[in-house]
This record gives sequence, C-alpha cells and structure tokens, in this order.
Amino acid sequence: MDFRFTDEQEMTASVVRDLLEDLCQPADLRRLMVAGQARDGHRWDKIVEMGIAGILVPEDVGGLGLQPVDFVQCAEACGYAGLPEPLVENAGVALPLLAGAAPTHSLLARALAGQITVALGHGANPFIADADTAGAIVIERDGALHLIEPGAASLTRQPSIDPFRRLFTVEFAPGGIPCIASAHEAAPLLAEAFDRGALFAAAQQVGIAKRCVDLAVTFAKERHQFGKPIGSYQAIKHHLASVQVKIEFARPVLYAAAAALPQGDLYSRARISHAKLVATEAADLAARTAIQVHGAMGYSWEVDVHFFLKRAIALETWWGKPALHRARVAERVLAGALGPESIFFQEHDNA
Amino acid sequence: MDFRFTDEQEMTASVVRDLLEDLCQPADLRRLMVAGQARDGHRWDKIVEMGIAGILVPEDVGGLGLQPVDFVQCAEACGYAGLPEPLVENAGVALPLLAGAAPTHSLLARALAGQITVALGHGANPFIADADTAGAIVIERDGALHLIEPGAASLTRQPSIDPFRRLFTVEFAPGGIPCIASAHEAAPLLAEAFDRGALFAAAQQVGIAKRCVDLAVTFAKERHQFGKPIGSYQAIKHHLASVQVKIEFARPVLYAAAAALPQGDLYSRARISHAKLVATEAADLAARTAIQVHGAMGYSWEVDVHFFLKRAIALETWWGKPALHRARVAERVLAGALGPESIFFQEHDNA
Amino acid sequence: MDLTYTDEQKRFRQEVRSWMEQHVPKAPLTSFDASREGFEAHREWERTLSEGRWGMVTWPESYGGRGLDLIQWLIFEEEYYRAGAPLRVNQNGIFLLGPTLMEYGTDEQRSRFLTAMASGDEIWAQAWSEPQAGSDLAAVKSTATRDGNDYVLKGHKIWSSRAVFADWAFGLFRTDPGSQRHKGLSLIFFKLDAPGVRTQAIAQIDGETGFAEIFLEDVRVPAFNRLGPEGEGWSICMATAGFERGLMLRSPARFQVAARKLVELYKAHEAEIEPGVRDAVVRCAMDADAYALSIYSTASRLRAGGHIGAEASTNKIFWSEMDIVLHKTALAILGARAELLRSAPAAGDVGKWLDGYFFSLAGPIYAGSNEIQRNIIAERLLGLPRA
Amino acid sequence: MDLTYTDEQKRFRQEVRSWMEQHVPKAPLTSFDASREGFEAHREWERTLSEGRWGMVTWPESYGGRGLDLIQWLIFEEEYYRAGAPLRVNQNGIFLLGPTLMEYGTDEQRSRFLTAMASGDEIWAQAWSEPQAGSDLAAVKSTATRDGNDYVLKGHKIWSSRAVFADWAFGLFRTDPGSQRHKGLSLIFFKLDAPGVRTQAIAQIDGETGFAEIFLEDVRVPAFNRLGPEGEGWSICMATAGFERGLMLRSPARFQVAARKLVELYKAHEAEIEPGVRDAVVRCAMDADAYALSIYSTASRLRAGGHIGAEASTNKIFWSEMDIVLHKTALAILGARAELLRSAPAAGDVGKWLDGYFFSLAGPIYAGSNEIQRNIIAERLLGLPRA
Repeated sequence: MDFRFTDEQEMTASVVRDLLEDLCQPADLRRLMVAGQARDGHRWDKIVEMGIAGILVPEDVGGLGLQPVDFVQCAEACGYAGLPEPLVENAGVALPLLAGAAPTHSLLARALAGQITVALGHGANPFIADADTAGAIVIERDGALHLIEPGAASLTRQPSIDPFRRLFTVEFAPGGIPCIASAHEAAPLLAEAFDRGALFAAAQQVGIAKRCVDLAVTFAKERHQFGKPIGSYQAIKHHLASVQVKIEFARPVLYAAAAALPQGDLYSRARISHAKLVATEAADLAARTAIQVHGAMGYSWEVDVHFFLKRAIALETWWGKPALHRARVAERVLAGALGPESIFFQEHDNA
Repeated sequence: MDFRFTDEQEMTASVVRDLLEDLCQPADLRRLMVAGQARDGHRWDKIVEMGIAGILVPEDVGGLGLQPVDFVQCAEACGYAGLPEPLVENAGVALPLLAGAAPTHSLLARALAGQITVALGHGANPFIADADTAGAIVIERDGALHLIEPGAASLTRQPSIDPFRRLFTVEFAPGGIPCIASAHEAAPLLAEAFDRGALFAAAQQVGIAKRCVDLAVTFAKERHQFGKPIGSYQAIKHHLASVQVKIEFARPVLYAAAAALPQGDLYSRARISHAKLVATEAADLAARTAIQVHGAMGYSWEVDVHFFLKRAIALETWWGKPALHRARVAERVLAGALGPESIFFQEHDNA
Repeated sequence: MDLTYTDEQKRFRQEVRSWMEQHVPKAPLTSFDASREGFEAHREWERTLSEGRWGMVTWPESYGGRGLDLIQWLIFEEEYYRAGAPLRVNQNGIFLLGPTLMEYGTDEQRSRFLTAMASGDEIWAQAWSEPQAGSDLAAVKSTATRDGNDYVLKGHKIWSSRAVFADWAFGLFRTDPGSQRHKGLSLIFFKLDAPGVRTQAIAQIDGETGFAEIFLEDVRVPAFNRLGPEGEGWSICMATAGFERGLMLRSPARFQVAARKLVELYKAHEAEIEPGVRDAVVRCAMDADAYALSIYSTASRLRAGGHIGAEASTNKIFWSEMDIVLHKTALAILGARAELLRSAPAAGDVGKWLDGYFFSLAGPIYAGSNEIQRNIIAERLLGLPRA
Repeated sequence: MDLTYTDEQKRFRQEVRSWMEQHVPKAPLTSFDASREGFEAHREWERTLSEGRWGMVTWPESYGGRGLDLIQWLIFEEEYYRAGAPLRVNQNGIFLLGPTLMEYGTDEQRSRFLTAMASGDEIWAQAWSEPQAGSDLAAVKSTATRDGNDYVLKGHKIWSSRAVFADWAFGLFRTDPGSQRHKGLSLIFFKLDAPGVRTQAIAQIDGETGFAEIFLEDVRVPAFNRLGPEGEGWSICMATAGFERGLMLRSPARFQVAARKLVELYKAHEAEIEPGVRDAVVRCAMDADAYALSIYSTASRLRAGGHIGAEASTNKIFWSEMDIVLHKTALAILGARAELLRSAPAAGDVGKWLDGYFFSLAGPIYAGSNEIQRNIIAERLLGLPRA
C-alpha cells in the first residue's frame, strides 16, 4: 500500500508536462486557430517523438505494456495545457482497444510507430473526435467493431464551441467495412475502453481545474482595485480556496481510479465514475470562478480562461454524462460492500 | 394590483409584533423552560386579549371574517419571537376548520372567546401540537372529522428537540367520539387547513430566518477578532448577505401565497408550497449561518440562536415535508400555464 | 394587498398583446452588436415602437410616452417578452439614462434628449468603466476640462455596451483635476462620431462583440451635455446604477420566458434524462416566479412614492445567479449536444442555450459585481461596519 | 502507486479485528462528558486498549505503542470504527499533544507523559482558546510568570474539551509579559486538580456538555511542564493544530461508518422518500470515500518523510462540510420524526442523527474556523497576498 507515484511514473508525467509547457501555451492555441489547421505539426511531431503512443498497449504486440496509472498524470497535463491534438484519445483509449481487437493489424503497427492516429467511434459518444486526421477509425456498430480506412466513409463535421474539438459523425455502407471483432469479442474491449475514456476525461478535467485556478491567482495578484490587489480580498480568496478544496479531493479519487481500472469490477467502475463526476464539478466551478475573478476581462476573448471553460463543458458529457456516472456509483453504494474496511475492495475479495 | 399591505393589515401585524417584543424575548423563553410550564399564562392572557382568535373565522359564526393575507405577518412575527403558545395553529388553522365543520358548536364559541384553544390532528402531521392544553381536539380519521373533548382520549407526549413544541399522539375508542364532519364534508375543509398550515409555517420560517440574521448581525458588530469587529470581514458580510437575499426572495412569494390561498386551485397550492420551500431554506441557512458567525459561542446553550435553529428544523417537515411541496409545485410547473402573463393566474382564468 | 388586475389593466394587456401580434417582426432580427445592418434593423424597431407610443410607456406623453405607472410597465414588459419582440437596442438610454435625465436634467436637456431617445433616433451607449476602474468605479481617470462653454474630454473607457454603432454615450469624467475618488466627477454626454472619438469592439468568449473600448482625444462638447451640477456625477451615477440593478435592467418577463422554454425543453427530453433534473427545472421556474413577484412588490412601493434601496443589490444577485443555473440546467438536458454550435448538423434543438449560458456568466460581473453587491447589502441593509 | 495491502497489512487487520471482537464493550458506554462514571468507563477502555498495546499503535514500544506506520494506523482506525469501539476520551492527549511531545519534548518529558497518556492513566484536556481569543488565537492573555523553577499561571481559558473530568490540560500562556501577539507565548501543562484551578462546564445547544471554561488563579507548575523553548509556544501550537486538522482529528473511518449507516437508513425508507434523496445519499458515500483516499495519500507521503502542509486546511473544510450534509440527508430521510428525541415513543429509528447534526454544526467552527482555513489555503497554498 503506497499512494505515491513511482519515480518512473513521475518522470513520464514530467516529460509530457515540460513538452506541453514549451509548445502548448495559449499563444500557441491562438496561433493554431488563426492558421485554421487541425494540428500543430511541430508540436505533434514532438509528441510522437516521445514514443508513448503505445504506452497502454501490451508489449507482446509492440506497446510499452504500461497501465492507466502510468498515463493518468499525462492526461492531466494535457487538460492543463488544453492540448488540441488527440494524444489522450489515441494513446489512452483507441490504441489499446485496437490492439485488443486486431493485435496483428498493419495499421496498429503504424499507429504504434506514430505514423497515424486512430479515432474511435464508441457507442458512449454520439460523435467521433479527430476522425478527419485519423489514419483509421475503429467504430462500434451493433456491438461489433469495424475498421474504417480513410475515404471508406463519409465524415460530417459537427462544430463544437471548443475550437480545438474536431467532432464528426460518420456514414458508411454496411458490409463495405471490415469487421475486426464480433459483438461477443468486442464487449469487454468496449467496456474497458469506456472506463479508460472516462478516467482520462476526468484527468483532463482536473488539469483544466488547476489551470483555471492558476490563471485566476496570477490575475488576482496583479489586478488592483480600491488600492489593493484583488487577491487580498477575502471574497476572492475564499472563492479560489473552495475551488482548490474540490481539486484536492478529486485528485486522490482520480489516482485511485486509475490504479483500480484493471480490476474491471463494480468497485473500479464506481471509482472511475466518481472521479469523472468530481473532476467535472471541479473544472466547472474553477472555470466559472476564474471568469468571476477576472471580472469583465474574464468575459473577453483576450483572456485565456474561455479555452478551458469550453473544454470543461465538452468533457462534462464526453465518455458518459453525469447521470450515467452517478448511476454507476449508486450501483456500488447500494449493492456493494460499504464501511471503512471496504475502501480498496475488489469483487473477488468478497467471493 | 397593489403588492402592499393595507394600513389595517400593517396595524394588526404591528400589534402582535409589539406584544411579542414586550413579552416573548429569549429571556422569557428561558424562564418558561425553567418553570417547566406549558404556557406563559400572562403572555397568553395578553394574546387572548388581542381578540384575534377568530381572525379567519367568518363573521356570521362569530369571527372577524378576515383572510390569510391579514394574518400572514402575525405568523411571521410569531416565528421571529419563537412564540411557544399556539396562536398560529389555533387561530390560523384549527378554528377556521372547526367553524367550517361545526359552526354552531358550543366549543367553537368558547374558542372564539379565547376560553379554550383547539388542537388539530390533521393527516398531514403525524403528531398533534398542544393537545394537552387544548379544550378540544379536532382529529381526522379516515377522512372524517371527530371532536375530542378533554379526557375523552389518552395522549402520549412525543418530546421534540424544540423544548416549546408539545407534540402528542392520541388514542381513543372509535365510536365514543362524536363525528362532526363526514369524509365528504371534511375533504375541502382539510385541504384548506393544509394550505393554511403550510402557509403559516412558511411565515414562521421567514420570521425565524430574519431573527437569526438579526442575532448574527448584532453579535458581528460587537465581537472583535484581529482588532476589528468580525462583521467588518468580507467572509462574514457575504455569508449574511446571502441569507438576506434568500429572505428577500421568500417574502414576496409568501405574501403572494397568502393572497392567493382562497383560490384553492393548482396555482395557489403551488405558490403556498413554493413559499414553504424557500422559507424553510432561508430559515435553515440563516440558523446555520448565525451559528457560524457566533463561532464557538453559537454552539453554546447560552446564545439564543439554538431556539430558532430547533424551531426551523421542526417546521421544515410540519405541514408537509419538502418533497411533498416540491411535488405540488412541479404539478403546476409541468401541467399549468407558464410564461410572463401567467404570474397571477387562477384556474378559472383558463376556463 | 390586492394581487388581481383591474379591468383597465386587463384592457391594457389586451391592447399591448394585439399591437405586438400585429407589429413584432416574424423573423428574428440579426444581432445589433454584430453588424450595422442588425443595429439599424433594431433602430427601425424602436421607431415602430415609438410610432405606436410604446417606446417608453412610463414616460410623460410630452416625451413620447404614455404616462403609465410601473405596474402597467410590468404588464407591457410581460406582453413584450411573451410576443418575442426584439431586444431593446436603446436600453442604455431608455432604462438607464432616461430615468436619470428625468430626475436630474434641466427642461432643455429633457426635451433635447428624451424624445429622440424614445423615438430611437438617438441610440445610447454607456461609458462607465475604465481599464483601472472596474468594481472600483471611483478610480476613473478620464478628464473633462472646462474651456469656456465647452468641456474637452480625454481618456479611455471600456466595457461600453452598444458603443460600436450607437449615436451617443454618457459617462463619468473628472471635471476637477485635483479631485480624488468620488469627488470632482461629472456625468457628461458625447457623440460617438465626434472628432477625437475612436471606438474598438471587444470580442467576448463566444467571439461575439457586445462591448467596446472608447478612446477620447480632446473631444469638445458643450457644457450643456453635463447632467446635473459639476462634481455631482458620482451620486447621479449611483442613482442610475441603483435604478439599473433595481428594476429595469432585467425584466422579470425575460426569465419567465426562459423558464417556460426550459420546461418545454425538459418535456421534450423527459424520457432520456434522470429524474433529478426535474427538481432543477422546477426550481428555475420557481425562481423566475419569485423574481417577478419581488419586482411587483418593488413596483407597487415605488408607484406609491417609495424609493429603491439596497434591494437593488439583492435583485441583482438573485437574477444573475438564477440565470446561470437556468442555463446550466438546459445544458444538462441537452447532454452531449450541449457543446455543439447551432450550425452543427446534429445540433437538433440546442437553440441558443449555450450562448445564453456564456452571457449568464457575465451577470455576476457587470453592473457592479456580486461581491460589491454583497458588501452593499451587508453594510447598507444589515448595518455591518465597513472594512 | 500500489493500492493493495501487503500480506502483513492484511494479517495486521485480522489481528485488530479479532482483538476488537473480543474486547469492545457490547453495550455502548455512557458519554464521557455527561458524568464522572461515563468518563471513568472510557478511561477503563483506554486501559484495556493499552493492555493490548493498542493505545497508540504508531508510538514507539517504549511508550506503550507498536512503532507502526501511518498506513497501519489507518487500518487500525478502520477496524476500530468498524467494531463500533468507544470514542477516545484521551484524543486531546494521544492525537494532539502526543505527536507534539514526540517532536518537541525532552526525553524526560516524553517518558514522564507519553506512557501515562497511552495507558489512559492520565487523560488530557486542551486549553487553547480564551474569551477574546477564538479565531484570533494569538490574542491569548493568560500569563505564566516565571518564579524560580516554577511558573505561576493566571487566566481564563474556554472551549476546553474534556476539561471537566480530565487529569491534565495543555495550553498557551504568555511567558513574556511585554510580548504581543504570536511572540512570547509558551506551551505549558497543568494538572486540573491543582490548587487555583477551577473548571466550569459549558452547556451546548443540545444541552450536553462537551466543553468547559478553566479559571486559573496563581496556579504553580514546575518549568518542567513547559514544552519546547520559552516563547516558542506559537509555532509548536501551530504544528499541533496542523497535525490535528490534517490527519488524526477526524479519522476517515468515522465518516465511512456514518455513510454506511446513512445508506442503511436510506434503504430502510426507500419506499417513502423522493428519488432525489438517493443522489444525496450516494454523494455522502462518495465524499466519505474521497476523504479516506485523500488521507491514505497524505499518510503515504508522511510515512515517506514528507510534511503536512496546507492540506491540513483543505481536509478540515472538506470533512466539516461533508459531516453537515451527511447528517442533513439523514434528517431528510427521517422526515417528521427528525425533530423527536430518542426518548419519544414514536422515535423509531431516529437514532443519534439529530445529535450528530448538532455536533456537525460545530465542525466548521472549532479547530480553526473554515473562514480561517480558507485564508490559509489562499495565502499559503495559492500564494495570494495577505489582506
């Protein structure tokens, strides 16, 4: 029992953190918007060079064979940076799924090499993110998994309020698309993919929440009203302190959820959903508080908070809206073991 | 259309307010507790002398023939004072019911003269308040109304956390007790009694809320910490300001509900329930905030806030718990007319 | 207390309703902040209103009004919003400056400005804030230097609504160069096309532009454009702000319509969503209702000669917090579609909820932040000591 | 990160569990605040614990402990609460003073006080606050005047938990008469039965007595009773407070048991109550869970040599607010019976929820009010400027 990340885990996270701090500042986001491009090519190259595309893919099929807990802080860093490129969805969700469904597929090898990204059309989400830039789309239809290669389906862009979310719906002629996993084979893969999707969405929300607090604190130290920095007023202090409390009590749940994910049982599902719920609440409160602290400036395009506000809105329902996750927690609370000794329970403990 | 109380209405309220300010201060409450008596005889005599026992009873049966809107501020004053004696339940709820069920009954005349009080066993409440001191108990059984004279039934005291709430359950031999209204006759009377009970409970909650704010403000001006009155700190100011906002937006609903009560329709029922809900929320937040503002003192018996905290807890479920009132509002919101023009709707407007 | 409408009030409601049914544009007008066209279309609507003498029904007939009382104004507003009529492009004029002009202006000023205001011939922007004077409005640095019968304006205003396309603006200027804080300020009008005035639109978080910066360089205006005595600008401005927050800034009808739409949205999706959402929807309808009742209560008091006090602050806190919850509840109902732009093929009935949500986030900030309002309530209403 | 228990930890849990099953009193003890009998019964339980060397498992064996780490302490606490064992009458000693003595005491002081503390032979009260020194603890006026090898204590302490029946108390005294605020304070122990000490119980809102006032008139204690250097009392006391709020004041197990009971209460009444309550119940279970995870995280860090920082403040805010919501939710389930005393014939399963609710209202106040905690978080954790 040790609730600390290992040195290796901290190192992986700091590599991603440092890279994004160099290459993914709000100014970079604004430049990308003006350029009207899907990706920042240079940034994406650097991300690919990190070689973590296969971080959650088993070693025997060419991945690094690491676990969600090894990636959770990376996803948090992506949220903190507001990263537009699909590192989380590709490495964190899609590739492990593809590796499970088609471990020998040539496209998997190319994806692990960083030559292409894979987009995922999971039944839990009505849209597919980054489908246009993907070298392959794994899509669920009637529980089975199909693999769409570029051009094999028609994509319709579904513009999001978040300028960096590239959402699509896809249409294709049934039959024309190869099936890579039957409904029976796909079911456990899809369930685990949902858990990873929800977990890493929660991680991004925690990162977003922290970023909003940092932006607000910086502003509150500089901005003076009535002859004092506004950050010296109790009202501002207590708003931000309340957000910080939410963050401090979302993080341990997030990390415990990451560690528990491989269990794939009542308890791990509930903890992942718990993390998604409280991380989303933290991001929502943090973004609104940051806007409030910035005053009128917070409502302007010029201040960066809105990028994180919009991402938080999008991630609130991405990989399951709150109602769904509340229901998953309720199932554990009302049907599972409770009490002090049950904190780290696994289903087989009860067997 | 005039949303102001008439001079007469203000006068009635101020008479009650002044009397209670003289005779019902926390010191009086504490004296009554020590004495261990059910009522403060002197105070009750003065209340009886006001001659408002029949305020809501039709003139043709010996009452003053006034309306709930004429009494609502009196009930508010009783909440503000934490009055132990049953002025509200007797004059506001029980007597109009008895007058409707048995207009010629000799006990009604004695009650209107202030010689006795009448307790009410309404199906909406599991207990009967002040049953032991009552000269008669009107009780609902299977929808019909029965009248119990002292000694005709056995009372069991159900001690409440509020030392001034005298709650009882009652048992009596069926048949031995005269029926004063059949289920058919009683139904409309019981429905209107419920509306009055909920309305005047809401009024008391608003009074309680305001009293808690006043107690907290007085303390916050006197108490110094870090060399300043604690009331000069933004945290204290904003806590109390938030309570005040709740009070300011409960009052107009309460008064509109009082004016609408005689309609006895979907719209008046919803407004009464709305008032009960927001008044209860205001009283709850006000009492807890007052305790917080008082610091450790607020948790002590010596400070008076707890009297109002306990009354607020009791009234939260008295005359319908929040879930019931939410359902009544939901019925109007989901089934009734909505929009700006519907603010003062009555059902017959739609006919 | 009498909460029933008189026959005259009922007749008046019918009159408004039928006029609106005949005149309200069938197609919604394009935003008055986005383009000159949209702005002029709204000006046209103001002219149509004034032809029907609906420009500002509470004003005296001599200024194009109908001399009606505040209850009738509420009825008018209810019917106005019920009909889905366009937003008032001139709200800075008719709701903020108008009442202040009525109270503090000279006869000449009233006849010069009010009629053109009610008719929509002159649309007004407000120019309160400055980069360093937000919540701390008394920190304004812009100056008005007396020169004969004129003032020469210098300075930088910000968060001026409508300033991009409006004709006139009113703002606070320091007329006493040596003065500090609240002293030595005057309320002065200036034309936005006057030499030396430059406006610059400010993009909001949703990319729309509703506010602007105003740069003033030696802008010459006649002393006639000063409202009230020199140096009295602060108290006059506070009166305006009080009226703004207190009554007219946010018509109850606006939220009652929003609540009705929320209930309709809920009913349309009831099957898909968790039961808990029902309570939130009902709560929004309750709050819109409570706000309307509170305004009726205030209006009754003001009509009888009362004055608006710190309740201006309680109102502002209540509607701004209600507005956020109302829109968040709508987004919760929309679920995964909440993030979509209206232009998205899959948007379905997302409508303007997301835009409305963003706008609601400005509510606790502008017209005096809610933190400032809570200070006001604590100090003026509850009598707590100043810091 | 490894969130599975080692076999040793599992064995330890089993050991605690079976010992508790054999030793925890079947009938609940009467309150240690209400009577001398209740107090002594709890002292007996402390003695029983120490005979099993369960008095304070994290302490060195030399002081009656087991030299276990904080993770094992958490496991012990989980099994302790799971077994429904009595509240720790000596929590001021073992949880607050004990760790501080360990860090700041001399060997003589440690051996003099810790063993008797762990054994329950000496039960401790805390004596921080004074009538004018609540949130502003640095305003303490009580003095300790040096006289040879003694101090002479004078003053008035308040909100001292356990002081009515306890043997010893520790508190802050001004040892430098000319000193101001945080300077010149020392942490000093005194016996509550010493000449010149008078205690007076304080009645709480529920009529119970958990706190007391202590009046000190020329109470002579040896300088040996001073913990740490003279004048260093403030920093030592802050360390204690940090430890108190941070970890041991509120064991996660306490809330996990409360949440379990809440879920059981909910299930027993599910049929009668509105669906919305389910979400509130689930939320309470989530929060109790989150609190436990956060403490495991802190304990892991401390075990590895880390120090507790402002998270002490975030913890205190979180558990105190959670505790109120948890008990309010229970009262909502009880409905009209919520106001009844347990003694009421119709009370049914009201249990101690109402008492617990009242006690929860003290949570945001004591051990440093939540307002103070939010200041600390803003200033120390977020780096916002002091007022």
